[in-house]
Amino acid sequence: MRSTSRVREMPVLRVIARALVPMILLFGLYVQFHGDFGPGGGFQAGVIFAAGLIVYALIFGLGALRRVVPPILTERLMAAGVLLYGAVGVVAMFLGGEFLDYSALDPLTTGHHGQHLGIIAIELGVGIAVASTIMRVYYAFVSRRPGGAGAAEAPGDTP
Amino acid sequence: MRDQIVVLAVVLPLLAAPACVLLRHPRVTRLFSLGVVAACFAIAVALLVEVRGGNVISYQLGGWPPPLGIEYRVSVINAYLLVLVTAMALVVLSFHSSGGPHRVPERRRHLYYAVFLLCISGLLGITITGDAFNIFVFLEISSLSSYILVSLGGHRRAVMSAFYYLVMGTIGGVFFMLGVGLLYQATGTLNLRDIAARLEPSLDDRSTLLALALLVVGISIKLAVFPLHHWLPNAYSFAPPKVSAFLAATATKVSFYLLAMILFTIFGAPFVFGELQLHMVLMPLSILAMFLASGAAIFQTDLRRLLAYSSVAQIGYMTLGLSTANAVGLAGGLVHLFNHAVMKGGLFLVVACLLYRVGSVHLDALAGVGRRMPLSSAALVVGGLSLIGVPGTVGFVSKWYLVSGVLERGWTAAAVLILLSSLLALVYVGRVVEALYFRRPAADHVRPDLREAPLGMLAPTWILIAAAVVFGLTTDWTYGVAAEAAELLLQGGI
Amino acid sequence: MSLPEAFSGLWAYWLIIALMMVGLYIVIARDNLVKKVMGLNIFQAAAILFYVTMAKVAGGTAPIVQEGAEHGGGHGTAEVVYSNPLPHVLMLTAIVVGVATTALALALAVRIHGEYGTVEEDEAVAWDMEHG
Amino acid sequence: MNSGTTIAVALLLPVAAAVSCQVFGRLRHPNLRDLATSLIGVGTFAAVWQLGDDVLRGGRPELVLFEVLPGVELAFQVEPLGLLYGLVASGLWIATSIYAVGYMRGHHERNQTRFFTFFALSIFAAIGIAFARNLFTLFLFYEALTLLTFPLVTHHGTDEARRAGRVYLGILLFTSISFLLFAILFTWRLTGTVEFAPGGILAADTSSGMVTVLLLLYAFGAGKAALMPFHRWLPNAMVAPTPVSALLHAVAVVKAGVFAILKVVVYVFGLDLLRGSTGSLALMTIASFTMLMAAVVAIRQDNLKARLAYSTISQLAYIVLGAAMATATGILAGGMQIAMHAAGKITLFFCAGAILVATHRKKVSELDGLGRTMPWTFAAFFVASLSIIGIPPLGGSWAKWYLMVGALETGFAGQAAFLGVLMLSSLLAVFYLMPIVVRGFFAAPPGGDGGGPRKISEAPLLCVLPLVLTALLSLALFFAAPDLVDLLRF
Repeated sequence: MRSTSRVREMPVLRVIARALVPMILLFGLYVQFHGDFGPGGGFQAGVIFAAGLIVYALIFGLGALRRVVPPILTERLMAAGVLLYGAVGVVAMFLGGEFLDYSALDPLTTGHHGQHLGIIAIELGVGIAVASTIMRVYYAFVSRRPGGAGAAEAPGDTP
Repeated sequence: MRDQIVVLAVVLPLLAAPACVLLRHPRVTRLFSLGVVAACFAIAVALLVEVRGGNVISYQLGGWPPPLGIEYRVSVINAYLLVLVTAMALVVLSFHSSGGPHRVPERRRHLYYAVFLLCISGLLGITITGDAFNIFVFLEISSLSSYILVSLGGHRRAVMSAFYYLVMGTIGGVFFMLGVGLLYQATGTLNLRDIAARLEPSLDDRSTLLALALLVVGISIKLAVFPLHHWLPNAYSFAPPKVSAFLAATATKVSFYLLAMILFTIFGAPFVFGELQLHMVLMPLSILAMFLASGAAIFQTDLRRLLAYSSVAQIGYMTLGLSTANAVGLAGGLVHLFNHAVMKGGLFLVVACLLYRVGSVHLDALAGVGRRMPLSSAALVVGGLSLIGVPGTVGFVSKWYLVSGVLERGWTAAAVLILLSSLLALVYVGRVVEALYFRRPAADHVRPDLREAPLGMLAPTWILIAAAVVFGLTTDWTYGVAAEAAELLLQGGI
Repeated sequence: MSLPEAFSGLWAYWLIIALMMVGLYIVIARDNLVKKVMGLNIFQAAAILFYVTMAKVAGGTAPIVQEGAEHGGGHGTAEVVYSNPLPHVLMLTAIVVGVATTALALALAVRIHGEYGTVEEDEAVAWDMEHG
Repeated sequence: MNSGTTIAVALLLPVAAAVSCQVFGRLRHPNLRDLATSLIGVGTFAAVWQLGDDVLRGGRPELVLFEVLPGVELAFQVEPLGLLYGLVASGLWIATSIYAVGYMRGHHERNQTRFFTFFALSIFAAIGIAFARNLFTLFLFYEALTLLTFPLVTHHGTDEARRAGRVYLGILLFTSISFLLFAILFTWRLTGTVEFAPGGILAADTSSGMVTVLLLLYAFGAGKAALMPFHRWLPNAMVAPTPVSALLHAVAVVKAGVFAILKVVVYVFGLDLLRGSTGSLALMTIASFTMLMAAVVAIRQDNLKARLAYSTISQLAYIVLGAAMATATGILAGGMQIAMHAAGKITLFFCAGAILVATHRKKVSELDGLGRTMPWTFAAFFVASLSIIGIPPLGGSWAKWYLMVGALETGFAGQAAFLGVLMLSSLLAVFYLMPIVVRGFFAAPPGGDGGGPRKISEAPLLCVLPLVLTALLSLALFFAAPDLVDLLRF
């Protein structure tokens, strides 16, 4: 534990992290929205985004991250991301297509507009789910009470 | 729109799982998941009615036609498994006791239901999808969630068993994935029917043989085929009994379907059993499983372990049916899927009832319980009789067709061995019955306050046990469907 | 196929097999549960590598739409050879599965540590033997 | 009432008796409970009797319930053998239920409600066996009978009872699952049917080896027939209360085994296929061996019930021998022996039970002089013994007569040997039964004063009455023989 706290006190790290974390988050968003055209997409973006936040926690402490992203939020976002993904598919079904048939999302145009719409929504869902899941895993491991009786205790539920 | 229900069977529980996480309230999530599973069951039954007599429903995910897109395909065998899984899920979920010692604390109960739903959707997905890699994904979804469910058993060894299960399961999963990869390399497609059409297996083609080996071994681990069964007794005996009931009744059954599908549909019986002579391995292993696992069951002093070992033996019956590769034997194996699910599910639920009241299912602790908990104990007796294969129970129906199939194949000795092995079941069931009814409790086990389990637990238990008798006497919907499915498999269809 | 040929032509397979066996050996031979998880990861990685090598087409480039090619069509660029993108996509899923498995395995290891006070399998088994 | 309904009634009445037992038992009305059981017993017998007219006129009343497996129905059909067995089981059930009331109360047994419930259910299974139309139905009720009688055997719940129960269940299920079920499945494989059909269902060109193997599988598979070496369950089952030994282990259960063998010989193999075959000879030899060995062992038993049990084993072998002859006379003799032995042996067991209730004595060596204090019981014992041995004018003599006639019709080279076996066996029966009577009436009672007249102290009336009635029945059956010959004409 001592080494961790020493790392946290290093000014160089703190300054660089302050500058780097927003860039990482921004890059995550870039990968997220560029996934429509090139390499990228929700999964990678989610990992990058979560990595940015985890770096933040490593440098500035778990408490700081908790203020930004409360643990309970990660659990909810995790579910919400998956639901968003599924909702797209279900909406497509209601619009007369098959499950996940994006073309059905925009029945007025015959081209790829519906496909775009669908992919963006889906990738957003994936991104949210992946980012929050990774943070959730991080929370779960990092905030264990030493000594283990409440092993793998979810932090969102500890008072 | 009518065909949309195909995908709903998988999507409903898949989406209900995160919804449970958002709902959070323990009772609301319980009712919600119960509703979802009931809907799935209705869908499954509707599908089974629809596809009986040779219909096939094909559904293209995302509107992409196969082989490019993922195809969901329901024939009679898939529908059979769907009904089995959803029915067991429904019964197990409705198995409920209020105010008992729950292992999962109330504020995290919603996560339990979420994981349970994920497991169901995984199992349903494996059954319904017509895409090889999709199978892998669903296989892992169901496996991961079942590791979690097993780890909830309360005893510290539950976690250890779950870990061991995870290691074995992952190795099995990777084997499966590699096998699929080799098939993709050989055929350039992932659609199961497409693979089957393009694959020309021969003994000279090493990569195809390797693919078959990897797939069979991978699934055999998940199915707990003897001697790859070591994870099962621990996992089933330390998992919460409800979970054991569900997993014993569904997870291994779905794996069995996969095995059958790979052997018969993809590689084809003429290759697997004609050229390769796989039955020369499968048949002896099945018989060994029947004897060694039943033998091990005899020496168990814990009812859960006893039932777990008996499960390994029963899997032996199923794989024996598979290895006959004729219509009667295969149908016998398939009908045993359902029959074993019903009786073993029912028996594990009885275990849950006993555990709830008695606190232990060690045979010593069960001495004299028959008088105090007559309905639970009677359920155990009926279920046990079915395990032995007494006529009038489902166990007899399975045995009848398995032996017929084996005889048709000309394996007279194997037929005798099947019958002899059911006598081992007689011994281990006899020990339990004797403890329940004919032994006096030891002085420190006398429990004058012992009462019958609550109705919420007894009713689902007896539904399964009653089904074990009803379907032992009328077999149109069990053997009838299994026979159709076997016919389909032998023709290489799906 | 002669022996040298089997090595030179199929070296990627040999590598994958070696990697797999290393992973499997760790899973079997190590008592430390965390090391077992690592072995499992190596084992999985070998399988993932197998898919990736399979996807490689001789002389093919990354399957991304090139500059100048018509967006979304791909008919005018017949001379560009792409590697097969499908296995990569599949492996993306496989990696997710691997991550989930690892996370779960570690979580279980943590709980085992909580219950037994150790993550060495032999010590845990010995504990169980003693305490029933 | 059409005959299908009558079959259903005959089957359901015992179940109704079981239900009424539970109801009245729960309400703590033992008198009503026992009265109801006896009355329902009379009803059951009447229902079976009513079917008799139809059968004698050549009818074969049927009741098909539903198809269990494709091509295999749960179905009932009344034919002469089944009618006879049904009549014996249901008729003697009446006597036993009266006797059981006296015995269970006189002996202060516990768990009487459970006892009477399972007793009634066992009769249900026995009637199911009697009327089975196919091998599947037969097997279903056969196994049910094993399981339903298990709680009766272990009734006392002592270590000894549990051990005996284990042997009982072990041997009966072992033989039925590994031999009988296998034989049934093999038959199904060969013929594609499991229905009983006049003339048999096996093809006429079935090889001799196959016939032998199948016949032996069936014979040993019907473990309830207690053919050596699968006879040990029967002496073990004697730990049960005496009414159980009387009805089940002299009538219902053991007769289920030999009945199954008779049915299989007549309706699965067909007499023509079997007559003069190796299988027939093999089974006849096994039956003869059992007959003599069991009789020899019986002589050495001091425990009265054990002696009667070995006598049962020996007498059952007569029926198997009759079946194995595969001649019309043999089957007639076998069928007759079912009825004659039932009436005789149940009387003997009733007497053993009455002695136990009145004096708490179980051993033959303790019976000295008891005949003078229990004259009715010992008189009945004497009459029944004569019937078992086969002395006219008692029922048993007809069965022995026809067996001897049948033995000379088989056409085997050494057929006279079987005649010798039968005679020797009867002689042995004299040795194991008569000493009991002699001791009872002529030996001096222990404890001094020999000759003086002693006070008569019989068992309770409800015990003595049935055993006198069944002894008279043995006598009456001698004169009813023409009707039986009429019924069992194959």
